[in-house]
Amino acid sequence: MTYLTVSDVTLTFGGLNALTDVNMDIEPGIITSIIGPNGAGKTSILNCISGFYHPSKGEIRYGRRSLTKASPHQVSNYGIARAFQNLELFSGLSVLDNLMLARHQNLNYSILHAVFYFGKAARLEAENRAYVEKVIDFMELEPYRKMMVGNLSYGVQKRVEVARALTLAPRLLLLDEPMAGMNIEEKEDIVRFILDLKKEWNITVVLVEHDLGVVMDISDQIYVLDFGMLIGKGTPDEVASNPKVIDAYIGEE
Amino acid sequence: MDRTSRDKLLEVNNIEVVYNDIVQVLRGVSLAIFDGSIVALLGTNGAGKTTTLRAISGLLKPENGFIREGYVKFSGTDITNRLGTDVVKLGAVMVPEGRRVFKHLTVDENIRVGSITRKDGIQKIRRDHGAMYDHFPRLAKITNRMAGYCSGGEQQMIAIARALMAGPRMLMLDEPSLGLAPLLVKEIFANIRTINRELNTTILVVEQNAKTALGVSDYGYIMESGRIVLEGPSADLQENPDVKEFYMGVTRGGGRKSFKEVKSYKRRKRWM
Amino acid sequence: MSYFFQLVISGVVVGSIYALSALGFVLIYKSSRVLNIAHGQIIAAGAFITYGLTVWANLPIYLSFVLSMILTFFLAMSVERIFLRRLIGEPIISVIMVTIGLMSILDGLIYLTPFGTENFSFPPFLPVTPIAFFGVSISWTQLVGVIVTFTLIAGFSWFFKKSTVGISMRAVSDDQLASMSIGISVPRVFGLAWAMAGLSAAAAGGIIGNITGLNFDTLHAFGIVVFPVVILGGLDSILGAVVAGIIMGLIQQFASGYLDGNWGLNGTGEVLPYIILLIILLFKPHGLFGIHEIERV
Amino acid sequence: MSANRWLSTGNYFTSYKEEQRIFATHLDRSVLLCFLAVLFAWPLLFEVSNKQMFVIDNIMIAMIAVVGLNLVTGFAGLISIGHAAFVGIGAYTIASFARLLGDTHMVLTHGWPALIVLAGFMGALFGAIAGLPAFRLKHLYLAIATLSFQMIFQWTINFMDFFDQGQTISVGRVFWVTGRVGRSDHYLFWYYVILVIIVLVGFGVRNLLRTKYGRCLVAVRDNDRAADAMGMHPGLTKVYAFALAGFLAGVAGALHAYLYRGVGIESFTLHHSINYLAMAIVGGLGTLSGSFWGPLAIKVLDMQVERLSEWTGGHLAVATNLATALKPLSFGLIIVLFLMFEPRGIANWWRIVRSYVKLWPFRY
Amino acid sequence: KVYKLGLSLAITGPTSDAGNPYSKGVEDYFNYVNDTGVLGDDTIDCTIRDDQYKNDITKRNFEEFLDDGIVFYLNYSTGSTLALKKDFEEEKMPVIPASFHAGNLVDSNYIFLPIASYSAQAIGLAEYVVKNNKGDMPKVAMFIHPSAFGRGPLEDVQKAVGAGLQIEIVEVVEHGKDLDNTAMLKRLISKGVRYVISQTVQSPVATMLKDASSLGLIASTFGEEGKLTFLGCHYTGGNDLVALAGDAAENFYWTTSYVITNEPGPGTDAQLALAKRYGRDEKAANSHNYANGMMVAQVATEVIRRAKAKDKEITKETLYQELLGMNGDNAFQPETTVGPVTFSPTDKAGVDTLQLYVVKDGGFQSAGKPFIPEYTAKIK
Ligand SMILES: Nc1ncnc2c1ncn2[C@@H]1O[C@H](COP(=O)(O)OP(=O)(O)OP(=O)(O)O)[C@@H](O)[C@H]1O
Ligand SMILES: Nc1ncnc2c1ncn2[C@@H]1O[C@H](COP(=O)(O)OP(=O)(O)OP(=O)(O)O)[C@@H](O)[C@H]1O
Ligand SMILES: [Mg+2]
Ligand SMILES: [Mg+2]
Repeated sequence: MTYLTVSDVTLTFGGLNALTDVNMDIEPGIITSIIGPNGAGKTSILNCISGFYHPSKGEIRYGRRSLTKASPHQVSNYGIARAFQNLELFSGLSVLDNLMLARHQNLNYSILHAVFYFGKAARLEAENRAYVEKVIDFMELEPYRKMMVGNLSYGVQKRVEVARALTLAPRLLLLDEPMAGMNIEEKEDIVRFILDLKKEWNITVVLVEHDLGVVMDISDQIYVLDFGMLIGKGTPDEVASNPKVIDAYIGEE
Repeated sequence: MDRTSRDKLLEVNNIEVVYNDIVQVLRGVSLAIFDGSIVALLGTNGAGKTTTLRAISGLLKPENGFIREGYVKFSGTDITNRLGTDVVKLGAVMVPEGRRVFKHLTVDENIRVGSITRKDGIQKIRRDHGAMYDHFPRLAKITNRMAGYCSGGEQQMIAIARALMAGPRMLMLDEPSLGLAPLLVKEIFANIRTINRELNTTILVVEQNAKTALGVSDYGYIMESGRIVLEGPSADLQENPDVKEFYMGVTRGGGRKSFKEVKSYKRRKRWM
Repeated sequence: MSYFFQLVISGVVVGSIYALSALGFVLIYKSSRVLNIAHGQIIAAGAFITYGLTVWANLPIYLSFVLSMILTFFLAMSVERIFLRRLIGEPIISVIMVTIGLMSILDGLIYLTPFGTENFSFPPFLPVTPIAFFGVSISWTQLVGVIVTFTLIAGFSWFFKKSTVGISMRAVSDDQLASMSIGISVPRVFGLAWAMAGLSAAAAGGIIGNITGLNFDTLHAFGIVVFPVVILGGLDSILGAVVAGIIMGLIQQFASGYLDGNWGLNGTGEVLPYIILLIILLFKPHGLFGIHEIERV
Repeated sequence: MSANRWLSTGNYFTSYKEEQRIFATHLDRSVLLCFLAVLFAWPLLFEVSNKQMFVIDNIMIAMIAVVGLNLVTGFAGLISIGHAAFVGIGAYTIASFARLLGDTHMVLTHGWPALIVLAGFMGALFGAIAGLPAFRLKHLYLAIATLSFQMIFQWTINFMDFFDQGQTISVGRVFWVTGRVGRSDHYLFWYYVILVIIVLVGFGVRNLLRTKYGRCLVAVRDNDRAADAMGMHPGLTKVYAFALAGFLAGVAGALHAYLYRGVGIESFTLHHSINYLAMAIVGGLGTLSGSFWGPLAIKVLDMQVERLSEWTGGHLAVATNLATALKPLSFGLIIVLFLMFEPRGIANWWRIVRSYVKLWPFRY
Repeated sequence: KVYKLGLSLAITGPTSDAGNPYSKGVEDYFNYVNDTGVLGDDTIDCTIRDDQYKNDITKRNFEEFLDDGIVFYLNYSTGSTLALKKDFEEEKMPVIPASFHAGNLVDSNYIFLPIASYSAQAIGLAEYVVKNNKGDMPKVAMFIHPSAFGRGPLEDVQKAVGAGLQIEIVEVVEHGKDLDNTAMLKRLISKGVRYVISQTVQSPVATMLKDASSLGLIASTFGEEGKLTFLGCHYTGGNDLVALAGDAAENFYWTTSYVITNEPGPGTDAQLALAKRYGRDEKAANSHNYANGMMVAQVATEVIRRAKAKDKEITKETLYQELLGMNGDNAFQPETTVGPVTFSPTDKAGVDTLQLYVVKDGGFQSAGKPFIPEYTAKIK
């Protein structure tokens, strides 16, 4: 049973503290949102979980495993996928290849199989290709399938980013502002994906998002960061009514 | 406001843009922007908003695209397929999508380098340089930080300040609110308004955040897959039921539609 | 003991000449992220032009030294114009490969001149008796070399730190699209970068030519010899070029001064820089002073 | 998939397996087979002088090496300025045996197939070692690290008595089922050996490239942080790329050693590394076919220019300078012109031609 | 009849400054042979191929020559000569390289050096030092090229010392691309070194000489106290050195077996005449490498002439025999060498005589009579 705990994580860059003593508990199968002003440390916390940064203090546990010192490829092998805030796609490759690359760990055949492309290699390639296609129409990327990602518009790239994370078939999905640069309509699509993920595949989702509408509507629990410190947590309503949160982040309507 | 009383600063006459000689993206887009106004350009992903801005500010070439049909006029001079540098010199500056600050330059250097095309004396440049810190007091605190390490909002401000240093008559912003916290979005748009008022800079802003955008702008355009499908004074657009539903997420009933209830089937509104 | 100091002095002298040659690489890299493999050839060209002006057009050597700096300034600029303009925006490997091709082309062109195969030497124009102190001596040529080096280096560092154009050049290397958006003319910046590199190359060429005599192989070999210096300093740091240059100069002098001839070792001065380089890079992947890519995911 | 795979049009795939085939149609396959048949047959049909065969063998060896270089530099985007050193490793593996056992020892003359493979693995080993900096270094810093490897290799060989300080170490003539391969058919014999190896390499790499072992190379080229997040260790992947390149280089080196019946440092200098890069570029970085076109183009050009410069040198009285200039000039020009006007290399022309022929007679 | 010969050398690329005049010498002389009917109405067809100083290309050229069926081969660099040694043996092909490396002769029967080996030259210089040195045992440093070309001769000099040659080799310097030899020179002085014997090419020597002169360390008279006297073998000297080092070349001692055109004599006249006949420029005409090529061509022609005279059929084999027989009163005296060419199964170095030259006001001139080093024989 997977269960993510972040206990007094502190992350420093030279002088400044990006994170100070952050604690989080994330139950399986729920949607957790992290909000907070720019530079609050939202991305940093995701980076710590997915192994891009290593906290200078504190610990991160995922089920029985410790992620504190793990590196990104290990983390993703544990079944944690990540969509990046500033697009981190293989911009020179087609959408298809981008997603196939996400199947890397599932293609476990030896290099010899690969060189002669017989048996296992051929079979697995085909199977995983099928899987990728599933994600493609789930995310409605068909028209872009063979296009070079670098040439897609920002919003579409954002969608590919999410799709690629899904293709990793994770248990825990970290989404960093997946809806930035989308209009309501497209946001609704993504939201629908996320809800489906939760319902059908029972994937745990951690969402960083600035659109309060979305956050308040779909998240089961919310953490609020400011200057690297937790200034509030709880259900949407609790958070929405938390004065600290309001003047740090939401502002008066 | 009364549009005819002002003179056209920018005129985009149904331009067609193709990338790599094959991908046609703009299928006849026309805009008319009047001096001193704020204009919002909305549209779905891949509609061609960024492309439109590139077309105006002469930044298609590096993406190896070009204007195949139509023309772009800025304050009378034809700038169709002109180089970015010339366009900037003429006074139309664009703030690219996704806050492209110079990561390895300090905040101060970032702002300063914006004045590169200016010829009007060091004193004046110095003065404007100072003025930027009045517009964006946040930046005054971090003048010597590497721009790359600044938070999203700060970077957006740097990008805008940098563009303003060129002393533009028209400023083009590509999704300035992208990835910014609500408070900051407010702040940025407040800035936009003051800039428009005090420096009397015409502003063309591409936005996803329709509510805010139409809030500040006088006039709005809406794009779908390479065409302008709807235009009008922002006030009117805000009242348009379709715009309401599909760009501001307001139900026909008028209340805010909850994301929880989004239907699993798709029902995209298209104007064509 | 005086022998030791001699090694130090020689090391510093040689080092600063390395620094001057390395400067050319840095100037170009700083704005265009390109490593100009053909720099050695430009150095040689600078040297030859200086010689030509001095001996054939018999101008006073100092004048021709300056003139050749100017000429090479424009030479390099036109080289960029002709060969590299079209490649703005191409992947870095292509651009580097172009400079490799350029290297051959310049080789060819120089072979067309007498300098290609024949040997020349500058007429002596400085006092031949070296300056000697505490049993350590340094020749006038070398002294001039050091002085020129440091003035140029000081000049360029100021330029990049303080002048708006200098900053705009750094900006271009940071984000070409963004720089275009505020009206920086990327091509002009690249042209300028190459031109400045050419200028420094001419200076280097003149000095090296005076020390070694004008032999093409020796001169253009410098393009390769200074690689470790450039990288050790950090590709985009002028200060780095100086420090690394001197470090390498010392290493070489001490290597050939103390290692060679013992334990059957020889020619260690040729290889040691690379070994040291590798070791240091392991600890400082961007050289001693190179800027670290800001990678925020 | 439509029953008739002879037609090149009107085919549509019904399973992903089919889409991933190398040959979409029987036609492609049979064309290739015919081509191979020709390659094997022609020396028997025509009279070929030793020198010509020697030249051809050289080109083919270069092809093997360049395929390797293309994998690391073209696909994985890691600029390697030390490829000649890896080729050298392969050659000196053979040379070491010659030094240890004498240049006509059974192991060398009879066990050559094994030694060639061994040389490949030595190449891979050193490739991996030289690739270790890739864990920390990026871009040009890495490129120069490979340059350092080149320099250190050269110096070591020049310095060590065991390698005769870089002077040529001779390698004896090999044996084949027909007995000792004498001078008369030396080059023909190696032509066939190399040809077989090239075919194997060609298919092997082609397959590799459509599996994860090929894709991961491109991934680290494009964005190694993302690659990391996809669960592949960027450092290891890069080292693996270098090893792969090293292997092919090593094989090429061994072949070089046997073909020249001698190994001397000056066939593996920086100059050669740069040449290999040039071949890869002209052929087309990041394409397999390019790795075959490049060496062909460059070497043929070289030879022609040599002729030309000899002629000028000989016939025009004052032309020695010109003669000297011709070679570097042409070499440089071809690289530059290609990069300026056809950055995707000859492979791209090849693609265009093929797509044209494919659609014939119905164009578009 | 037409006799096919082959020459592969560096017309372009490194060392082409030596290779160029060399090839001209060969070419001109064979033309001369054909034009003036030295071999009656038979002619020599010598194919000259550029190898850019690269062994691989040399090998290719040699294969081509074999395909053409040459009877005599002229080679150039040390590297390629060593690399092709095995092939020469297999093919039984008589070869004269432009490299005087003694190592060429080691377990090889078909390679013939035109003149005394580098080793002989270096030893010769050492002996000259011994003869003309005043005071006790002369301290010598060797300044050598980092390759077989440099190291080979060093070993032989050391052998000679072992055999009783009265010098002390204080230090051996393998030069690189050094920009500054000050430290090295001072070190030598402090170690009491008086003589520096160089076996390399001109440019590093030039650099060293310039540093030495700027430090005022060059002896104005041979073996001057507290100064350095510089000496060098065939490829360190010649007009190129003067061109590179300028005034610093003064008093540099150089040895070779060729006559130089600075001094009148039959050799000089012949050389200049030939160059004139085929319209060569000053530089080529006066180069000792032109003399070198000319002489090699002469030897080749001579063996063919002799074989014809004994009306043998001209083959690799017969020419080889003629070469081996070229001694005693069959010794051959080319025009441009200071002594006769003598070959025998035991002695494959042609001209054994050496001449010492020294730079005086910007030009080489002979110092002393031709001589034959003694220790070369002793260390065999
Ligand atoms: N690699 C880094 N080096 C130095 N400082 C960094 C680095 N990464 C993040 N920071 C700093 O850590 C703080 C938190 O950054 P982070 O990206 O987590 O903010 P955020 O909450 O994601 O903001 P946004 O909503 O704009 O994405 C910022 O002040 C940033 O400058
Ligand atoms: N460099 C390019 N080469 C080829 N096609 C491109 C290129 N840039 C954009 N496109 C295509 O042009 C269309 C419009 O792109 P554009 O970036 O203008 O959309 P946008 O309106 O800015 O969308 P977003 O709101 O997501 O930024 C997209 O379909 C995209 O695929
Ligand atoms: Mg963030
Ligand atoms: Mg956009």
